[in-house]
Amino acid sequence: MSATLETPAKNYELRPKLSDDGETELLEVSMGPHHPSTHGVFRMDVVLDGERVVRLKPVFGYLHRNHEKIAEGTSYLSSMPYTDRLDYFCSLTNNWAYALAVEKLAGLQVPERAEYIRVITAELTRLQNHTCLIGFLMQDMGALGTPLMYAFREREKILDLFEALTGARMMCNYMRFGGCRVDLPPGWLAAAQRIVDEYPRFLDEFETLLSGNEIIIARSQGIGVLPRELAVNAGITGPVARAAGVDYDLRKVDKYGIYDRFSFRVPLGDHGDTYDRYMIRILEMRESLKILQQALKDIPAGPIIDPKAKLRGFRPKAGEAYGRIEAPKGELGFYLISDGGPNPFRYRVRPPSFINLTVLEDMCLGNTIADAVITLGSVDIVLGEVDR
Amino acid sequence: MATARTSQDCLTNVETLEQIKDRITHVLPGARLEIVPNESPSGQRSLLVDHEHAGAIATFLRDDAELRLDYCSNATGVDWPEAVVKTKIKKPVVTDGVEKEVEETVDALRSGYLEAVYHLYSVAKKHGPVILRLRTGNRTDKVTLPSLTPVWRSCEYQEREIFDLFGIKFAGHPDLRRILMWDGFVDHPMRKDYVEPDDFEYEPTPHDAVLERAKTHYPSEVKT
Amino acid sequence: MTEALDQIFVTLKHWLVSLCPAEFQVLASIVLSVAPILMVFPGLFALVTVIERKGLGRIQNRYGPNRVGPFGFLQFVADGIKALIKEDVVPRRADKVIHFLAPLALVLPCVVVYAVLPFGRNMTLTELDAGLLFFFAVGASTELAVFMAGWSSRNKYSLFGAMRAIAQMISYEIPLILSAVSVVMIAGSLSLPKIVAAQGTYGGWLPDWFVFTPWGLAGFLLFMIAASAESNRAPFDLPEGESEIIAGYYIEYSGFKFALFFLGEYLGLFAISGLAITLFLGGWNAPLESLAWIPSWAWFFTKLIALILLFIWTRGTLPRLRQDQLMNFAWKFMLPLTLINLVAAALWHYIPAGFTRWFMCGLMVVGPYCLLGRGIAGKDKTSKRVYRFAD
Amino acid sequence: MLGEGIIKGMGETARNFLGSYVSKKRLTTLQYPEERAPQFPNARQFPFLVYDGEDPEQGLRCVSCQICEKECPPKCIYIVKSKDKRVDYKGQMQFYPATFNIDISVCMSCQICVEVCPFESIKMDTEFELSSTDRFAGLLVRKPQLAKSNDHYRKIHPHDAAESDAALAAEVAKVQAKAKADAEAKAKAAAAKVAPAAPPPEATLAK
Repeated sequence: MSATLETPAKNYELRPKLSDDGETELLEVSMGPHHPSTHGVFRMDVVLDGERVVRLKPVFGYLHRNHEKIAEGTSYLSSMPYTDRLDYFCSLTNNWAYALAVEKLAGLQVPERAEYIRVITAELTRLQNHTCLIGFLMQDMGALGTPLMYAFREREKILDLFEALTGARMMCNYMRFGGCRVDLPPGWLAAAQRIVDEYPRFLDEFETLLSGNEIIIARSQGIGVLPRELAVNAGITGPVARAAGVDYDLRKVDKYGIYDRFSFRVPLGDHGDTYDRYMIRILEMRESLKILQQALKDIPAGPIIDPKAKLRGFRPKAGEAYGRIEAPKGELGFYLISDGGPNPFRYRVRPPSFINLTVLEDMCLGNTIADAVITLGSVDIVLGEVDR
Repeated sequence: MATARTSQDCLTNVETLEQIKDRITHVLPGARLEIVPNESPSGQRSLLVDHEHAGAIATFLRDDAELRLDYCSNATGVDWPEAVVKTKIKKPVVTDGVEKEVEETVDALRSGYLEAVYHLYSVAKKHGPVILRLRTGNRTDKVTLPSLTPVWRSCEYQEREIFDLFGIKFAGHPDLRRILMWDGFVDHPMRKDYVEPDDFEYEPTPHDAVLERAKTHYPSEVKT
Repeated sequence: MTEALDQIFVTLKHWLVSLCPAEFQVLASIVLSVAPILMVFPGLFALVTVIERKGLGRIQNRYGPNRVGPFGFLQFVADGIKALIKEDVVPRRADKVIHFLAPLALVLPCVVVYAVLPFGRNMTLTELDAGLLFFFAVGASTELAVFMAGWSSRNKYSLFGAMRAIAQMISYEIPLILSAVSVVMIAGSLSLPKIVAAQGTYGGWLPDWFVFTPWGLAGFLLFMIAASAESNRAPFDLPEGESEIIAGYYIEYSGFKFALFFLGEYLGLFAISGLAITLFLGGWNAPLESLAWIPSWAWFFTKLIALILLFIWTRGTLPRLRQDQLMNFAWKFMLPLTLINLVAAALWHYIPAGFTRWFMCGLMVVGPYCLLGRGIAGKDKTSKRVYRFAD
Repeated sequence: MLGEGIIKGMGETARNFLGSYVSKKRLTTLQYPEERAPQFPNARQFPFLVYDGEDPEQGLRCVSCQICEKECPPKCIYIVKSKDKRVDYKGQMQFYPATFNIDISVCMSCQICVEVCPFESIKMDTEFELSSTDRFAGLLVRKPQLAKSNDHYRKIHPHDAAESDAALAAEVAKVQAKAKADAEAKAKAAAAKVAPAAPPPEATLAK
């Protein structure tokens, strides 16, 4: 284990001072909380030598509303709409992670059709999250909104699907313990199939615009490098870890839900830089489309919720459970302790973007301030989830 | 316990929690370990670890060739306040000359403590979780636990969060500061006995307790 | 008729001047020459802001502004009113005098450079013999204004922006001027009307514009790249760097001062586009002899709008470079290429017309471009990355 | 060669620029006040209380059981139970809400209240233009504003309304059957309480 892993963070008390050669003065800049590219109310306390980053401390908590405390004071069901607001881009995967944890805790079975619906909605969520993230990343690189608008254009279509199914575009609040809330409306599968069929063409267009662009290559290759060992040790998950070459996808490892029924591959990067993180997301979207094609073809008829599941007066037996899924941003886990009451005794969210921020400083040191911005963009954080 | 690997809940492909415990006590003879049962259908039992050997046990779990628990997924705190625990005990009672087993609930006072829980997985071997627990002496002054950040870097922010929200101090943490609450904040909001200040939410809502509090706190500004 | 239409503004001015008493005729002539510029180009600025927003909108599959006036073309009025009635915030610890002067100091040179641009036949405000030199000399003084803004705001971001702007503008000034020098070599004059006149003939199926020669095309492209860097347009808008340093040197400006910065920036853009037209695109000359009946000033403005659309198009497509890459690009790519381009222009001058001239000159341009391009991109980066999959 | 990717990208944006004039599919913007997106049948915005018949006060289905108040995640519902009872749609004596307020500034449109309601009495509306200039009083929606007729529900959610009507009809039938059985068992020929007109079992789908 290298020394950097043993003593991760530098002493916080370091103040801006003359740099080692004693000639230039270090400049401390507070980037955020209202900075256009910090993706919400996030602050980076950066010390710069010229434009090079010498120290970078993420500061957050501006959006902290103590979701966990609120959840401990209310019933299991009432926390479900709050999970929408964790990672507000991917409310359906948040729902799923929470539902999964509660199902483990209470031993509920999910009917087959509901599992298929969950996979379809989760993969659609992954599609729109990755698309938008790439748009935001390009926005951080200064592409003036064009890729972002294309991403939003496609996302609108997926959000239309979500609205038709769940009644809301972003705060879906759709999954329930032991299944889903409502069945698919008529024509929904056909609409989803249409979007899935059209998506590869959009991805091709997107790649023509971005993947080969010399400026993007120059800006992102070799920037924000995350070594594989550090990624594992620091608990980095999701596309960020896979771009660093960590073969760890919970859809393959845990095979939660019915993911063992679908054939798809896990793309891995070798460099762990910003470009890899971008490309891994593109490739993941293509794999998601494969899953969607299979799921849309195979979805059976049947009930959508476990008949044992209770909406009112749900009291799981005392005990604890940790359930996790592969959310678009990484491993999203819920840790629940029940004392037999109607409220969880302990409710904990393991947010991927929060833990992925651990290595932000390591990735940014030595790069310029402009690189720090795109490195942050490529980590894909959502402050609703970081601060909770 | 069956070692059969289900799709979701497995410990490791090779060992049960008892075997892991035996291996640890074999390698670290002084270590005091205890398996914490879990009644829920998830069946995720955990390993209670003592303070002195926590670092060594963690390093062993990470570096052992069989286990390779190189990835600490989740680290969190739990607050167990002082509480009366009802336990059912079967007791022989002689009634009418016949001895019968009668269940009786016994109230026991559980002293309060804080707990840090670590969920460990292996990226290399793709198994898990092995759950570690560390308990503090009480909830007031003996709240120091050894930090596992030197072993798993992913605990860095999570232990800071536990410190912030529960008030467990982690000895050996490189940068133990508040992370979600602001620096001037004094209490630990995730503790069960935390009382929110009466002005914590300025925006009053009709029919809310907040409104009443706000009226006393900001009499001139609150209408309705 | 054609002649009259072409010279309509010139005759109009002469007629108006002749109405004045003799002692005021010089003054009237000056006013009547300056006032149209002061009206037309800010007007064009207003129009271009709308066109840019609509164009970018369409590129991004949006409508763009379409509410104020017909097709949203009065959006600039709303924007102007908004800018005027906005609170003018000056940071408490800013250097107030310089903070106030900076936007003015930016706009002034941007207006002054129009003095030497030929907008049409006989439509040059002052026919300086060293007009090109004047243009570059005055145009370069905007850098001072940018630094004044950045420094006086007393903000770390604005300081960053100012430092970036200075580094970038000074670096790109050199390729800008050097690529223009090749034109001077061929035309043999620093006077802009004479450069236009040198492109005024028609031979073969292409007009004799400098852009239709190998060195001219290369020079034009280099000039345009340098010009977009000079005027802080994407992909060289680092001094503003909205996602990194928020708005760079004008972060602390609000209301009308901010609008003035915008105005200055766009006036600079029009001026430099006008210069590119004059140097490479035949100035106010028509592209075909048969189209020469369309007035010369109309051709100038058509070309100007076309170039502006090109700028908008690039802005809608490209992300931003990084500071060190920007400097590398200027010094390691642009500068050598412009120097080689000078040699190419010299060859063009000395080799008699024919295929050999085209071939030699083209080789002089394309060869170094490929070599330097590979150098600047880096060998490992030109190869496409391959990704592996876990099962 | 250097610049190839940039040229391709420029081509792509040009295609989108022209495409936005040609194909309506590329242009996803709606000109909001004039154009409106079609409402999806599942759309949910803000809850309302369903009443049967003509009188919003008498026909209110809510029996003030306060389950929604307890389950509401942000606790935006405020109910005061009535002191007296009155006859409900099933013909039984029930409490009714003396006060039923929802704080719209707190409500997050999650639909939990609808799901937990055992009496089919609170449903989600699709009205979304709910802004108000009065920050406190204007954002507190009271019972008269909340009460909307079942016809309205049938109009906005025809499918769900049909289901809920059927469920209610079944329940009413059950109650009536039980009452009848009771009456027969006790052999009392007294005039049975006439239940108020039950809602029609089949909803007329007004689209």
